[in-house]
Amino acid sequence: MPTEAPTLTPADFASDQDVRWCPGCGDYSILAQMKKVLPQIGVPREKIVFVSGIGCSSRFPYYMNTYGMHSIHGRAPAIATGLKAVRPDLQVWVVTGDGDGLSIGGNHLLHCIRRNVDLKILLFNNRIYGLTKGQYSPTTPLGQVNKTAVMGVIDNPLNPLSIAIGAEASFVARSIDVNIKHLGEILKRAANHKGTAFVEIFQNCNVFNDGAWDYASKKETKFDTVVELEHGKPLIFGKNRDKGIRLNGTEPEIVELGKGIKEDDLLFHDEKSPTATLAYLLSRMQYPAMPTPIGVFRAVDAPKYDVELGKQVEAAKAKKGEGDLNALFNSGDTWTVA
Amino acid sequence: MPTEAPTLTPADFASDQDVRWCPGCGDYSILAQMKKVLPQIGVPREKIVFVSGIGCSSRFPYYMNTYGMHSIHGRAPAIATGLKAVRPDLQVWVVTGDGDGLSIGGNHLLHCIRRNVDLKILLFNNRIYGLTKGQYSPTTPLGQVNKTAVMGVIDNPLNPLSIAIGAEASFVARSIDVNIKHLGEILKRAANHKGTAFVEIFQNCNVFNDGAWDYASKKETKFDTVVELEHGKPLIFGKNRDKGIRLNGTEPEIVELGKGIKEDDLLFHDEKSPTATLAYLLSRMQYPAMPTPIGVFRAVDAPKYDVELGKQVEAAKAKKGEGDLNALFNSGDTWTVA
Amino acid sequence: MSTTTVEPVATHPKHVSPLPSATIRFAGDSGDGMQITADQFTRTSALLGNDIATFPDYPAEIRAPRGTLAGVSAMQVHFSSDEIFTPGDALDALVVMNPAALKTNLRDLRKGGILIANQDNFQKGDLDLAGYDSDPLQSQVLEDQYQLFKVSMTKIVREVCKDTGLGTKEIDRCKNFFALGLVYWLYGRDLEPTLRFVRDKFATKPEIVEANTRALQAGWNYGETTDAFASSYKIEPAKLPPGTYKTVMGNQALALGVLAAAKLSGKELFLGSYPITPASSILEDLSKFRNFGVKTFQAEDEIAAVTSTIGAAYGGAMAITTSSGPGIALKGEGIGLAIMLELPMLVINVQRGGPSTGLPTKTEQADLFQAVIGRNGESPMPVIACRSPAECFDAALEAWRIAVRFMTPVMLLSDGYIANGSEPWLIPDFNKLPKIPVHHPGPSESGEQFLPYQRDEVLARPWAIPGTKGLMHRIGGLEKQDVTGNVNYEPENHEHMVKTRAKKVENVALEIPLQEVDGPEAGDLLVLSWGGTYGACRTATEACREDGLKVAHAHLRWLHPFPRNLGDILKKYKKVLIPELNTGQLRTLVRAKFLIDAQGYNKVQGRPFAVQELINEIRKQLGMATAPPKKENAQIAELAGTAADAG
Amino acid sequence: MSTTTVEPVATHPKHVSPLPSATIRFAGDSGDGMQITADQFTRTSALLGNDIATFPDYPAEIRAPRGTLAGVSAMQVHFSSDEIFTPGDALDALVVMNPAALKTNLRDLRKGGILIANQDNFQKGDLDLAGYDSDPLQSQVLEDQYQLFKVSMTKIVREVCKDTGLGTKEIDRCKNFFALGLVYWLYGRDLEPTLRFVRDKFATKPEIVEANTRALQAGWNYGETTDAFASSYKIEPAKLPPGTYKTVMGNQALALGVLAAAKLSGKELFLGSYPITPASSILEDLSKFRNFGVKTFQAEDEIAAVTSTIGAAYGGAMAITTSSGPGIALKGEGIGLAIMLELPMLVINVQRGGPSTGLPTKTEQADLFQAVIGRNGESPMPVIACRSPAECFDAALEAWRIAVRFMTPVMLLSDGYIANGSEPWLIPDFNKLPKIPVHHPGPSESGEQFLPYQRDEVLARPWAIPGTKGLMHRIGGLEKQDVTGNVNYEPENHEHMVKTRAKKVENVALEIPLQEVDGPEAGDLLVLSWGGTYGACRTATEACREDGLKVAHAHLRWLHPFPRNLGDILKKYKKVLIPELNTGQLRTLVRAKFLIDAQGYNKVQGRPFAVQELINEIRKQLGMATAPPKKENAQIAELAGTAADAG
Ligand SMILES: Cc1ncc(C[n+]2csc(CCOP(=O)(O)OP(=O)(O)O)c2C)c(N)n1
Ligand SMILES: Cc1ncc(C[n+]2csc(CCOP(=O)(O)OP(=O)(O)O)c2C)c(N)n1
Ligand code: SF4
Ligand code: SF4
Ligand SMILES: [Mg+2]
Ligand SMILES: [Mg+2]
Repeated sequence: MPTEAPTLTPADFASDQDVRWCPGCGDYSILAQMKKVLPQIGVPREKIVFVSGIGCSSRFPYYMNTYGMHSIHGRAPAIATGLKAVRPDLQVWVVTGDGDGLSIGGNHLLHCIRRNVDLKILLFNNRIYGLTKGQYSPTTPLGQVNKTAVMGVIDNPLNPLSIAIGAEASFVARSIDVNIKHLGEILKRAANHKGTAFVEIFQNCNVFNDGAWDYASKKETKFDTVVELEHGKPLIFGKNRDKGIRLNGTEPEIVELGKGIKEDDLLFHDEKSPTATLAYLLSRMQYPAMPTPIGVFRAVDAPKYDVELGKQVEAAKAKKGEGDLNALFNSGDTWTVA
Repeated sequence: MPTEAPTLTPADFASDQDVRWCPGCGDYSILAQMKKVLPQIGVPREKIVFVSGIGCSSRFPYYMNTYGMHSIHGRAPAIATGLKAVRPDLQVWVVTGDGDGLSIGGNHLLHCIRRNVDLKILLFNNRIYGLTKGQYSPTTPLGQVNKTAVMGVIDNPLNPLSIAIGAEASFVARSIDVNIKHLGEILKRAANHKGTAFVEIFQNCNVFNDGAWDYASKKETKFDTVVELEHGKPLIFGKNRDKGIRLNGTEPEIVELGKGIKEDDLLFHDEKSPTATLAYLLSRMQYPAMPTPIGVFRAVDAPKYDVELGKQVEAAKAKKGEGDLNALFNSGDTWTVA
Repeated sequence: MSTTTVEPVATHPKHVSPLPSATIRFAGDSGDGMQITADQFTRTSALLGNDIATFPDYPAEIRAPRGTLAGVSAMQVHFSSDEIFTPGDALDALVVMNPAALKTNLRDLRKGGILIANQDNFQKGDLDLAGYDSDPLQSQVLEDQYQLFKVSMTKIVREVCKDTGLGTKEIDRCKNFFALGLVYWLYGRDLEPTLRFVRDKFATKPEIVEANTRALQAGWNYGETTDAFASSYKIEPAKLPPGTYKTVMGNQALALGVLAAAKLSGKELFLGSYPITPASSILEDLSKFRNFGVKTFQAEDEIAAVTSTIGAAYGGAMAITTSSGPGIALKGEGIGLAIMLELPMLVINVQRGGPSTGLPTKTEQADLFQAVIGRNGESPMPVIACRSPAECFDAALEAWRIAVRFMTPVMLLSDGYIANGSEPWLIPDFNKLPKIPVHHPGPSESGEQFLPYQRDEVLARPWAIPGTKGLMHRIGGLEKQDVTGNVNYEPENHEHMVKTRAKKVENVALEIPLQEVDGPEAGDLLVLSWGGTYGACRTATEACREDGLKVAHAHLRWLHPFPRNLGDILKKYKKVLIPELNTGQLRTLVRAKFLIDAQGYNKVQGRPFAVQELINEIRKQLGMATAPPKKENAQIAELAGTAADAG
Repeated sequence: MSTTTVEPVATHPKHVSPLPSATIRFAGDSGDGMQITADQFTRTSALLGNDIATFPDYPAEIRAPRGTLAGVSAMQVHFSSDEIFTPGDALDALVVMNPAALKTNLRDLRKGGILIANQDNFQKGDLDLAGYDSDPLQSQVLEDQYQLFKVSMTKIVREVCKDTGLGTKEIDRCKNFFALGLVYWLYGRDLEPTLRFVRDKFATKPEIVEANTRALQAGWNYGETTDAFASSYKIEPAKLPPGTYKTVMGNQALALGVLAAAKLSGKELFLGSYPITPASSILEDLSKFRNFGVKTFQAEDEIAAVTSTIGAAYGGAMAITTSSGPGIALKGEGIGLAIMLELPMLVINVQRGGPSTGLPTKTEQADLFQAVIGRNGESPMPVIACRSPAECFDAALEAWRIAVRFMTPVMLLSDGYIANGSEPWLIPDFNKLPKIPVHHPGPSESGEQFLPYQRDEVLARPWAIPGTKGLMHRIGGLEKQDVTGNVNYEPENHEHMVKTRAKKVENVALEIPLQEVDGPEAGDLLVLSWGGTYGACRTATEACREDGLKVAHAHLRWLHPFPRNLGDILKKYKKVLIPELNTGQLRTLVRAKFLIDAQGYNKVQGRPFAVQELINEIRKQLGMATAPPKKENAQIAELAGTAADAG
């Protein structure tokens, strides 16, 4: 099937529409990575569908030379679920924003994740409503002053990864728009995961919330504010990789390496740990109290709704035989008039 | 203010409408406990409002001689948020079901919890749609056969407490319809918590999902299948309280007491632990793999949306003075025509 | 009078009087199995060749304590030797299993009708629950107004079943079969079909089979032997078109219809739905058909239901969503998207009493506005309505045929009355049903941009589905340029697209049949109806014509667009009467379009029209004397109480 | 011609020609500050006493790269010595800062109009971005058709600002003030108000003040000194009613209106809303008013927005929710609940182009059906529409007055044209505004059950709020018994309640003013309009009457119910013309109710009516010659391109 794929280049994935994001928007870099990664995945373009809601981020499908739907606000996960239910052969991506996905679309996201529908969900988190010009979103920090929070936000923000993990997610990851190497890797991991792959991408809205993620993207700070998760490896960070995370009961703490503390004393990452408690614990680590983790928090295999649905159809056919309408029509009490 | 209260009896909280649940429904016992507890809380009846959505459970307000609204499906948390925002003086209870609260109403529940609006939310979990006669709900176990899952449920169920914890809940608890002493205590705790108090109540629908919680409610089994959480105490269970839960990394495990294992080796419960990781860990414990915890999982103090909103109003008035409309009208560039 | 005798006493055979038709109702507590009882009577009568129509009266969606008014469950059966179109108005016979059933149903029994009561359930406690302070069965007025039969069903059944090895509780559950047996005798029906049913159903529980058999027999014997009943009745088979029949309820026929439509168009059927009364049973039925490739998705809410349906339609399936008024309200935004995307799908609304949660278990026709124009922006979509339980099957085929032909969502309206009512369905031969053609453009190597909004002669766009090589394209909810489908804000393009979407839907009128009329081609009055009122309107207008009135009847299947010839038809009558179970929604649409002073006859009681009500209204419209409203006997009113008690 | 001279050269004072009014437009890249420029021109003209009306043309909701067609931002100002009601049709003057602005705006400039272009921005790169292969400023046709002025704004501004200590980037940001200064000179406006604005705004940045001052002055000097401009124009102050004025945009006036309504009814204002174009700014404005006790709640979605509003209304606040078409669709079910609960609240719909996401930044009137009858079940609610930016204030007061008087949600319709347009507002004295009476029943010791659905003479129920001793009661979405409010399934009760809710809303007609008519009481044609088309319809009908035509104008404020006398008025004219920015929604409602053959004039282009379009249509309706549609110069068409490019 992936016959055509190998020969493709990023350019082959560019649609004929000109990109209409603000100059400097983090979305550009994500788009670039996606075009770079897809040829490597090896799925033909006509087998790929991008479904989005409404928002700057949700313009994404227009710029990909694949199938796509720019739908209505917040509903992309539900649309994608219907699509995938009838077309398990397609690779379906959902592109959403912190408002589209977590505010109006929160319920669909939740249920899509818990059903573990085989979708790749990218949430571009710029901590603001970009398209509507700067109202706060469910991820805007407390106290931030903006168009609709003139005296500062009092709505305690959501943590997208904690929500996903609370909703039984089988794959949870985080990356950063400008960390292109890392982002590319994560997109690949998501593409190859079977089941709902939920990825939060720190994205800079340089017009309405510029610098929201500077601490994590600027090279002056990022080594001390971000910890990269690697399966089976201890949590180490710092410019000189001299700091680590150690577990104290159920609480993580920062420790200096050396001074009697060895790597083995540190918390080792395990994407596949039996319960999601570790993933949840990691999702709670946040700058400034802790370095913010990026990478794959959790990746386990679990039944996929779309696959199970297909299996039921097969099982039913195997058991009762391909449905016969005349037989169905004539089942039960019938009588004949001559 | 609670002048009238002390003299009240459960009967004073009964409305004049006859109760219309099926004979034997778990809802009766919850209703009874509520009527028993409220007089002890000491809030006058006219200061109490019950808001519900649609479902058998959502009939609740009709049976309470307080203010109440039986609204539309899934929206009770949003309605209650609006009510509480303008009337912080009221004690507002939300009664919802596993379908009303977690299916159609999931998004409102999520956002209400993360805003920590000062509401007491009771989710009657009977793992089925009762009112509409037996379709599965988001908490129905995988594989269960019912009206809409003729070949068995393939929608991986949600864990109400994990969701609440993932949504930054400040108070999370669980009890059981027939465990009336425990239920009464939990209702009291919820009533006295400031902020969103989220309580899952195992409730038996004896018509469409009879016995869903037998393991936890029947005395033959409950001692070995349920562990009662107590703040500051180790997790011990079993008919002869000879079994305990120990922490192994981030995973809980069952151990036999004695045989060299002392209480101090066990996991001690802490409602107030700095992060919610412990609460999350506990929410993952489920029969049969583990005993199912009941009690208060988490109870911490956090800013409440309705209170903060009121504070902003006060602060603004203090800073700018009580708004003067004529001044506002005439602000900015004006000109006068003689 | 009452007795506990059960031994068949040899008696001279009783007199049998022939009847053209009869309407009976079984009423009792929700626990008394009245639905099954009526169901058996229906099937038996059907097998016997009568035409039939039934209508249940379930208790409201709440459960109520045993014996209370709120707990009463009833089912009505109209059976006849002629073709019939409604479950009947006034009752010829009423069976009540307890006082609550008597109170909530007595009002519908015609003067002189047969009233059979299980007097064993008229104890003090039962009377209290129903709010009677004295036993109504003792009141002389019942004896005077009706043929009252007080039967000790409980006692008799306990007696005849005592040695079956069952406990009293189980034995008492057989009471309903005693009542059934008695009514079978009364209308000369054969016991065998029901006995067969019992044997199959309880194959593994012989003692239950035995008990039910004895109870049924005892009921029959009771009629035959006791001198309580002077005579029984006979209703000859109806002359129905030849073929094989079965009784279907509306929702059941809808489920079969969409399934057939999918197969006829070579499609996999996808249903995205969220349960809601009275639509749930469509989801429940279709979820049984996995082996037909049916994929049912129980969504988290109605918004996910409709949007998942859009996703499935984009994927190339036959995608439908089902709900009722409040759920359809939630789907409005999604339907708007489907209209913009121009994807084929069905939105099925089984209407119930509104507004808001309203009367979930009652019927109404008040969602017509919502269907035709209840969305933001200029968002036209075709709207079709079912007219009766069996016809739901055809309506589903027709709706899907139009949806794929015009690449548009179609709203299909049913209602609680159709959904739960039943009638005989002439079973079609699937292989003889016309195929529903669907075309998907094939792969393209040209390398040129595919044009998703290039239209055909009826303005339908191509249904290109993901997976097709070379046809990659993007669609969305923003206004788009015609032909290319690219986002476009040009003023003239927007107007062009608004008009194009409207014109496309208008074009549906080119592919639906012209409107037909029953009765004179021109005359004094035309009754224009739609949806579930078909049966009552047809019966009433036929009756009026038999009385020599120049009254015709046109029943609309398509509410939007209207048939091309409707305007001309309306002009041919001095008066147009539009009876609706709402405050006049079709009337508003017709007046606006045709500027005729159509009159309305409107009832918003959660109940269907009675034929007599319509006849009276028609006569009134024609300035003729109408049967005086049967003024109610005050004492009966007493005993009947009001449904209000049924809260 | 072009120059870089800036030193004022002493010249003979130029000729000044008087004008009754003028319409100008500033167009440039989103980054060029055209909104501020036009804003300054508006305020200055207002202070000078002209009547004014403005209308912006923002780029669509997407951001676009600099210099592209999609990135063009423009604002139009109509200023006059007479009372005016629209932002004007054809432009008398157009300022374009780059080729893209020329391309997307040229079409609206009248023949012979003034065209001022910043020629420094017409370099190869700029031309490419706009899709010109050659410099349009060089094309003879522009010289022939218009008064073309090519000005080196960038160069001049860099020149005059070079020693301000600012970098080139900052200096270039002052270009727009050069253009402003030039236009000030052209229409004889005083620079001082703008200089004051600059001084205040950049108080802390003296060099910016300096640069802008120089740029503004240079622009003025350019007009005064270069011989490019032969003469300037003068527009006398208008004779507006005496009082203090300020310019307001529609959404701003709505925010002030609901705030005033809350205070006048002694209520705390609660707004439950979810952001959506073009309604967001109401939420944004109101969130600034905490010190007025305003509580704004940015909900997670529109459903939470409307239901939180219901909760706040139950709690006794003045509760409102704001949105646009797609959001209102989502609120439908919640509105149905509010109708059932009979609680007062406002649902504000700032309409935009539909269906679905449609044209978010464009205006339309296509949500009227949705407002009046777009819900499930029989769910009537009053509907009122604003007619102009300043009038939004009064409409808000009126809407709330009716909501509390009748205990009902009220739908208030505005649109993108009103929301973003601006005009002078005669500032009222708050203390002189009539109070809005609200009554809440007080505590009761009686111990009797409170009756929440006991109605007054207009059928309104009492607004008993939680916290009131002795009035504990439960309300909900199921049908309820009148008076008691208890759940009730009785057929007659349901019909009674359906009729009662409808009658209550009909009663609103008793408390709203009778419909007024401008022009002859009877005649050949009545123009019936609603909403934002008021200004165009009024201006057009007045013009027609000046031409001696017997044309009258009636503008509806209440769309449901209609004023009591509307039917009589309609009968008095030979023809009724209903112009709407939709396909004929009011027309449908009017035809259905009054059975008159009302004609429609419909435009669905996301743009308001031009006065001339209406005049032509009116003349056409009266069978008179109409000004021939100015057929476009082909070469101009070339240069103008189409808005399509503006994707
Ligand atoms: C039903 C509906 N409600 C509201 C809107 C307005 N709206 C469009 S996008 C958006 C939020 C966008 O924020 P986000 O999802 O974070 O995307 P971003 O623009 O930041 O990438 C809103 C409120 C809409 N289009 N439809
Ligand atoms: C908008 C809408 N959709 C669907 C329904 C139908 N409905 C009513 S209650 C219910 C689910 C009830 O389940 P749950 O919340 O678990 O309550 P329970 O009856 O089990 O206590 C549904 C689907 C409705 N009333 N309104
Ligand atoms: S507004 Fe923000 S998110 Fe949207 S395109 Fe511009 S920079 Fe990007
Ligand atoms: S259906 Fe179930 S939940 Fe509902 S009242 Fe009956 S027993 Fe209780
Ligand atoms: Mg965002
Ligand atoms: Mg439930």
